[in-house]
Amino acid sequence: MRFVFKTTYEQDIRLAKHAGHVFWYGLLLVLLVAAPLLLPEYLLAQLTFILIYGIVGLGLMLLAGFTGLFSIGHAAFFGVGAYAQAALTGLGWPFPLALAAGAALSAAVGVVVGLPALRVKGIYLGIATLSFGFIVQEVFARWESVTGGNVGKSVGAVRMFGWTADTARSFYLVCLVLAVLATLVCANLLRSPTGRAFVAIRDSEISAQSMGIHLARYKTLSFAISAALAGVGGALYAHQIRFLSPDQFDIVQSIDLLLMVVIGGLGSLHGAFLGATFLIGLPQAISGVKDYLPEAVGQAPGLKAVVYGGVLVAFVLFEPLGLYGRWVKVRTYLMLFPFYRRGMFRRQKAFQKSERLR
Amino acid sequence: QQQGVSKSEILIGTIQDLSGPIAAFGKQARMGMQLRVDEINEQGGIQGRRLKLAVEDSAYDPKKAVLAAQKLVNQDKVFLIAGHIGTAQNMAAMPVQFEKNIINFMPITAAREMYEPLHRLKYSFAATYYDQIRTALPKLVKEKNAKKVCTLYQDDDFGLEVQRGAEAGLKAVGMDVGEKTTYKRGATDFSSQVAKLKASGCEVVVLGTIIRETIGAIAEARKTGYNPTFLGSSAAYTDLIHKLGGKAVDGLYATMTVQHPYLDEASQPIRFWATKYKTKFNEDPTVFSVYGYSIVDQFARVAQKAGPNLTTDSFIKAMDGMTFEPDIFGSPISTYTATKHLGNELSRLSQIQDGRWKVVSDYVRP
Amino acid sequence: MPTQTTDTLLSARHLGVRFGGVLAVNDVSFDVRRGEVLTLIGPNGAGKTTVFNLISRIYNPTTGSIAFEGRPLTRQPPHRIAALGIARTFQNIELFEHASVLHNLLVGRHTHRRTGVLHDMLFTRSARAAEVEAREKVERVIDLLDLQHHRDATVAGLPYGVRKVVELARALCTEPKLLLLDEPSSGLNVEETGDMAFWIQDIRAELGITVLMVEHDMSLVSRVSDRVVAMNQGEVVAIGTPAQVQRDARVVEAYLGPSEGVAPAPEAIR
Amino acid sequence: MTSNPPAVSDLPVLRLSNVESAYGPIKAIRGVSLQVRRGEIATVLGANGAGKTTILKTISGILDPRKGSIAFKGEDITARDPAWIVQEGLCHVPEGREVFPLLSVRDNLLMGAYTRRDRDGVARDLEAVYRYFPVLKERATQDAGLLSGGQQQMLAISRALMAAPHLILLDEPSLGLSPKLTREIFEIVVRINRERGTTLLLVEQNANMALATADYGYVLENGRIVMEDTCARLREKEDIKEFYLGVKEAGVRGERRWKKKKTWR
Amino acid sequence: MQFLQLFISGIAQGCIYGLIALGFVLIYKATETVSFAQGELMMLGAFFGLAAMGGLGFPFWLAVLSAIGAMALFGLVLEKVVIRPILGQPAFSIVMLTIGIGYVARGLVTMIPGIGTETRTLPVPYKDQAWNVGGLVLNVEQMVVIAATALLCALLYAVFRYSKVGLAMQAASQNQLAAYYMGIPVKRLNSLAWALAAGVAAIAGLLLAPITFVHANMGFIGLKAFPAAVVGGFGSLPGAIAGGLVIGVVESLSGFYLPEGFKDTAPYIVVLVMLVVLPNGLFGEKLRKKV
Ligand SMILES: Nc1ncnc2c1ncn2[C@@H]1O[C@H](COP(=O)(O)OP(=O)(O)OP(=O)(O)O)[C@@H](O)[C@H]1O
Ligand SMILES: Nc1ncnc2c1ncn2[C@@H]1O[C@H](COP(=O)(O)OP(=O)(O)OP(=O)(O)O)[C@@H](O)[C@H]1O
Ligand SMILES: [Mg+2]
Ligand SMILES: [Mg+2]
Repeated sequence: MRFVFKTTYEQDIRLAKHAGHVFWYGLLLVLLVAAPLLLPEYLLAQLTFILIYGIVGLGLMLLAGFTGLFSIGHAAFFGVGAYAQAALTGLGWPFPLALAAGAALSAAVGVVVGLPALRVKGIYLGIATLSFGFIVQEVFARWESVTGGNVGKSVGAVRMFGWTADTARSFYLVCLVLAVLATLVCANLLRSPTGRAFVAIRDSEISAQSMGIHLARYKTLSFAISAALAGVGGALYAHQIRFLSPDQFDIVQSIDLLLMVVIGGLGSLHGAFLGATFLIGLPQAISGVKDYLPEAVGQAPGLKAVVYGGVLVAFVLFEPLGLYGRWVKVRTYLMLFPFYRRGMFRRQKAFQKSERLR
Repeated sequence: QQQGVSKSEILIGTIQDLSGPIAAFGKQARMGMQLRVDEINEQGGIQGRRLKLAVEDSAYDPKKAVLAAQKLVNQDKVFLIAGHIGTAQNMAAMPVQFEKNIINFMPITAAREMYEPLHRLKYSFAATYYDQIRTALPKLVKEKNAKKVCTLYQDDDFGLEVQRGAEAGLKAVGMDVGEKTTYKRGATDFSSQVAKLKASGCEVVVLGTIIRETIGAIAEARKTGYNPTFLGSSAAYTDLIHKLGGKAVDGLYATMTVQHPYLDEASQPIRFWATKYKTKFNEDPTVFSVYGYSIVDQFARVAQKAGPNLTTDSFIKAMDGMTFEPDIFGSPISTYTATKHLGNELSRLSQIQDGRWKVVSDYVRP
Repeated sequence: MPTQTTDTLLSARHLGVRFGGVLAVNDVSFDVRRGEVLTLIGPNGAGKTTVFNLISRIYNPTTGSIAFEGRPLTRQPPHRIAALGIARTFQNIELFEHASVLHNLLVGRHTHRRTGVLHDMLFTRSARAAEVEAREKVERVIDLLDLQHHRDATVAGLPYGVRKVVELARALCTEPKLLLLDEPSSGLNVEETGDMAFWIQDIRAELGITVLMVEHDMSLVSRVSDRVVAMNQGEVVAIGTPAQVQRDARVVEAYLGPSEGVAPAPEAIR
Repeated sequence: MTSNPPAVSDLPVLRLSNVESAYGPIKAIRGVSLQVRRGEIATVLGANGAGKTTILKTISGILDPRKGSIAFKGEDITARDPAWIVQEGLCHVPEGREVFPLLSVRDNLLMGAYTRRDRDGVARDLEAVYRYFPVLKERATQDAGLLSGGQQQMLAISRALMAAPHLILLDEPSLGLSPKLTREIFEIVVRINRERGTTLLLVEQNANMALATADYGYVLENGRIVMEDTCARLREKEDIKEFYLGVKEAGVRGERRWKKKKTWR
Repeated sequence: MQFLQLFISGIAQGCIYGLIALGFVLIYKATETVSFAQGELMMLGAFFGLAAMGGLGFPFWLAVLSAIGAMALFGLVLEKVVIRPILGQPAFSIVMLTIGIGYVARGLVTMIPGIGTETRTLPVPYKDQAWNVGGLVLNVEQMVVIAATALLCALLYAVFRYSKVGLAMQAASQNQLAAYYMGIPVKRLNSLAWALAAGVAAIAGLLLAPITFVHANMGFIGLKAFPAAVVGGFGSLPGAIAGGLVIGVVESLSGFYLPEGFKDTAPYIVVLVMLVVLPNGLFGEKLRKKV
């Protein structure tokens, strides 16, 4: 184990807790910046998707992982961001302006969706967000003058101040910058009173309230920030995929997003990106190996669903803390190395308690 | 150096739905394509090159379609993408392809965007849903002497195409759509839609429906004692309709471009083909098998014509000026020129009679 | 014992609340004077916790009113109570289970936050300064209550007694004027109860915080409280010094039981 | 009360040998061995976090021990399914009440008798419990989650009585009860022990009461048993007097208090 | 007349939602988790029925019974293999697990060659029959659904309200730890709950088969049953039916009287309105934590 000798409060507050952090995150950033030179175009496109979904994941992580509010309608915010971007850039707005407007619009929608969250919890909130998702999707399909309805809508490349990011490489860099910014914003939130208020609400509403936390305001805020990040992700998605149609923002998308943060590891920012890597990477990995499988299995329809569901089940069964949890264990093992004791991470018997009373 | 073409091999890609809502169709299209690929290779390939098919699964999700296209184009480096299923999926994948000068060859969707606006890399084979209904509806209206025509369509791009076709067709004979009703994909209850149609007294109902919804809507109508003439598009032209719908769906009309390959079909070549398919895959063929089969077949003919130096440009050159004669499945002549990238806009009418599809009209000239 | 001022910090007038058929609190009136330790005692189900819940606005009173520093509390939303200067602990311990002790205490600083969300997002200089200050304050409370050892432990794994102290610490972090303690010594052994008594005295004497508590341990009650309010079946039956109340026949009857009502254990009286 | 001990046989109903339990990497008890003889009331004393609750949880199967074994009525019950252990006749009144919040008080009590088949016996015990705690009868149809803290504690104890077990593990039964009820609870404990011959293992912060009620006591510190003896003798020991019964010299205290003040400044 | 006919259609459709919602509520009451796999269990039940009638040539009633039996067994195995190991984890884990199970079930069925991607009908004896009562058309298929739903609801209600096992299930869902302390065989009851839920799902699948056909994606109708369960109040069995009826009728009427697009969103709008007006649904209990 690493012991950090603390001499000032600053040390508790800093994002990078020790020199190791600085080194590894620095290295990661250098690699990410260099990726356009190192990776073939196909992998770069995947990486771009990972960054985009990672941004959305950050938002959902904030909401579900830290505030404890589960949204089964996040595709709605994602879609609002995407369509806003499509519509506004279509009107000739520069990229940053359209992005900001889209994020703001998503946040506003988030506030509206957050309203039921003030009164209901748990499964009720889940269904409320799910319902909202359906309604928003219907709006996408019906508001033809803006969204192009079911016919769909094409989106151009990123354009700002005379510069156009029309290659995969330049667009990747745009996404990278935004992903880093989003991560920093979330990390900052979590080390400040706002983030702590979120966690407090997750653990005990009644005592959060008696500590002076305005439940309604912070829940709404959490929804708004989460939706705004989903909106930013949606805007980038719109540029990346270049064609929007309402069925891209359906319940399946919402569930995918939720699965992403669960598999990544609820309650950690790393989890958002790990989950995104998983969500984007798994289908590609399956199609990579399916040709080596026997015809009856490899070419069978439904294979992807089975693997996807199977992996999800395996995660819940064996690694409820998600990819990030697994990584923490590996890291601890390495750090403790010869002193690691078996059973240190053995799952204890756990006992469910009614969450209806919280 | 042309990607996807080597001394010994041509690699073509296709994107199908293998795990989503229309996995049944995707699978059949894939098998149809594979059947023709194997035949061609048995016969010595194209200009001495073997044909290889790379299949990706989109699960009917545009995002996955983009990823699949990126893989096919940038990783597997296919020569072109053929028979990609789904409108939104094609729309999302095409920019990826066009960036790398990769042709989108004969997607399995009858949307107008597959050849409009004109693009040198877009080719489409089938009459669009729009054209099918636009041409067939006036004929049927005249035949039945109908005063009022209504529509029931799926609330998405496909349904909308049918609806617009109906509007355009009626306009040509000076009529209007009487009542428009919609449903969401996967709906099971059509009581209020049918009630609406019944209340407005429509004699012909145009169905922008696929399979289960076609049957569900007709069955609901029959139960409530409402018996108008139903007209579906080629999306409803599958054997499942009469297999599942039973007696209720007798009398349903549908437009179609290729004939369903019944195993006991009267036409000998079709019967032979269907049996071959069944032997190979142990499944009955459907129109989607035929689509897949024909697409690869047409590709092979163009590639053959393009000569030994196969490139995107030489392929386009061969394609613009290509004429395909009617095949065993009874498709009409289709021609392609530099300014016309849709093979033909013709379709025929079929009707379910005694629990099976019967062709009841020749190609309807607009 | 520090001198008491007679000025009233909180006054409850004719409080009543009914849950269905149960009249949990009925016409309860009392004053809490600035700087005193006032204890509510009474048999189980007498309505003591309910009084706390009324003050912290978790329940709405059916009748009556509460004033804090002369202002009516009844119109304040629940989350404003902490900002007004009232902090509380819970009978059944309501901590943020999945967070560390430090984190729990930092949440206690919430009412003193000076930065907005935007500052937090960007972690501006002022947000950083506020954060450092919050941590200083929290560390002082940790020192006071001897929690250094558990500072970074997750609450979920702490023994019951330590959690009680963490709850007290969290309440102190809000720097309240009035501290509501619901059974602070339950689950503590004699020694720890002794510590608790010292802490309560310190809190009152050093920090000048007024304390209103519910407690069943009569030795602790006699040791720290200036006055005692005895309740039974939702009503106040006696108000007075600990010794007075313990001699009250109704209190002995309903609460203390026959044998102990005579006199508290000798060492409890200081 | 203890002047007239019941027929305690030397046969242990419960025997722990060298039991070690941990929460993840934290070892809570290390090598605890103890036994409870048939018909006796045993008690475990210890400071906060000493591991008392952990011992009880390990016995009733809620926690699997890392090492050691537990035998109940001569049978090995180490790491068995908790429900099975209860059916064998061992009932546990947990720390912190743990009632079924959305079931009525009556249904809660009936759930206590889940393992029993004799309807008459259950009805009789229900009446007995109502007699001990009349307020439970008053609130029979109310949701248990809405009871006051002390009322829930009464319910938790009564629920265990409804099971009519051979051995009851009591974790801090007096928690949150009024002085009067605290004494009554201990009277009930003794009565059950004397009248039904039920064996009890008691964990209690109120050491005065515990030592007055129980026959045999163990002292636990940091997860280890550091002392064991009959309660009569334990009460005489200086250490016990000072740390558990609160009989101490003012000097020690005063010093600590002064130290406290210093750290605050 | 028009209105009445629509109303009746709505009731019938609502019973379908209610029937599926019963499954949700059952699992919720007994384990306090929400099973997203209920629709897929239903689909499997229908396929079992199909296999029994088509493959084994059983007569209808025997096929129904064997499908229910097979599904109950399947529920037991499912619980044993994947749910038991994480018993006691937060409810959310199990929700995720059921989503995973749903994917796998749908995928596996799709993978079966020659069956998976097909759509089929279940040849029930009462197929395509309708009664004409005073100008109103009553669909026999739907009447059977209504009758079965009412019966099932009454049965389940009695189990949870009056039987010791039913009470114990609820106790275990509210506080598992305490349930263990009381000697309630939590694991066995959990198995029982899932077996019951799978059985109910099989019934729903078989009853729905004539209406929706049998195919791998037929479980998606469960998404409409969620609003039904919520409108009724998630923990309440009669609520599930009531909620289903509300959703069904609203859907049917709004499809006729409101502009296009409302039919499909009306149930969700109703849910949102409901959650604002009556956050605990029609029959849900008002819950409040006492501190
Ligand atoms: N929300 C509620 N609904 C119904 N009854 C309630 C509610 N809250 C409290 N009660 C009832 O009000 C009475 C007083 O409860 P309260 O918690 O105030 O008691 P208490 O004096 O704190 O007792 P204890 O010392 O046991 O904690 C109890 O009988 C309890 O059942
Ligand atoms: N769930 C848990 N996770 C991690 N550590 C735990 C957990 N529960 C208890 N511990 C640790 O185990 C040790 C023993 O705890 P236990 O609850 O048995 O003590 P106790 O003697 O019952 O204390 P108390 O008198 O406060 O009830 C403590 O140090 C505690 O920190
Ligand atoms: Mg209380
Ligand atoms: Mg304990």
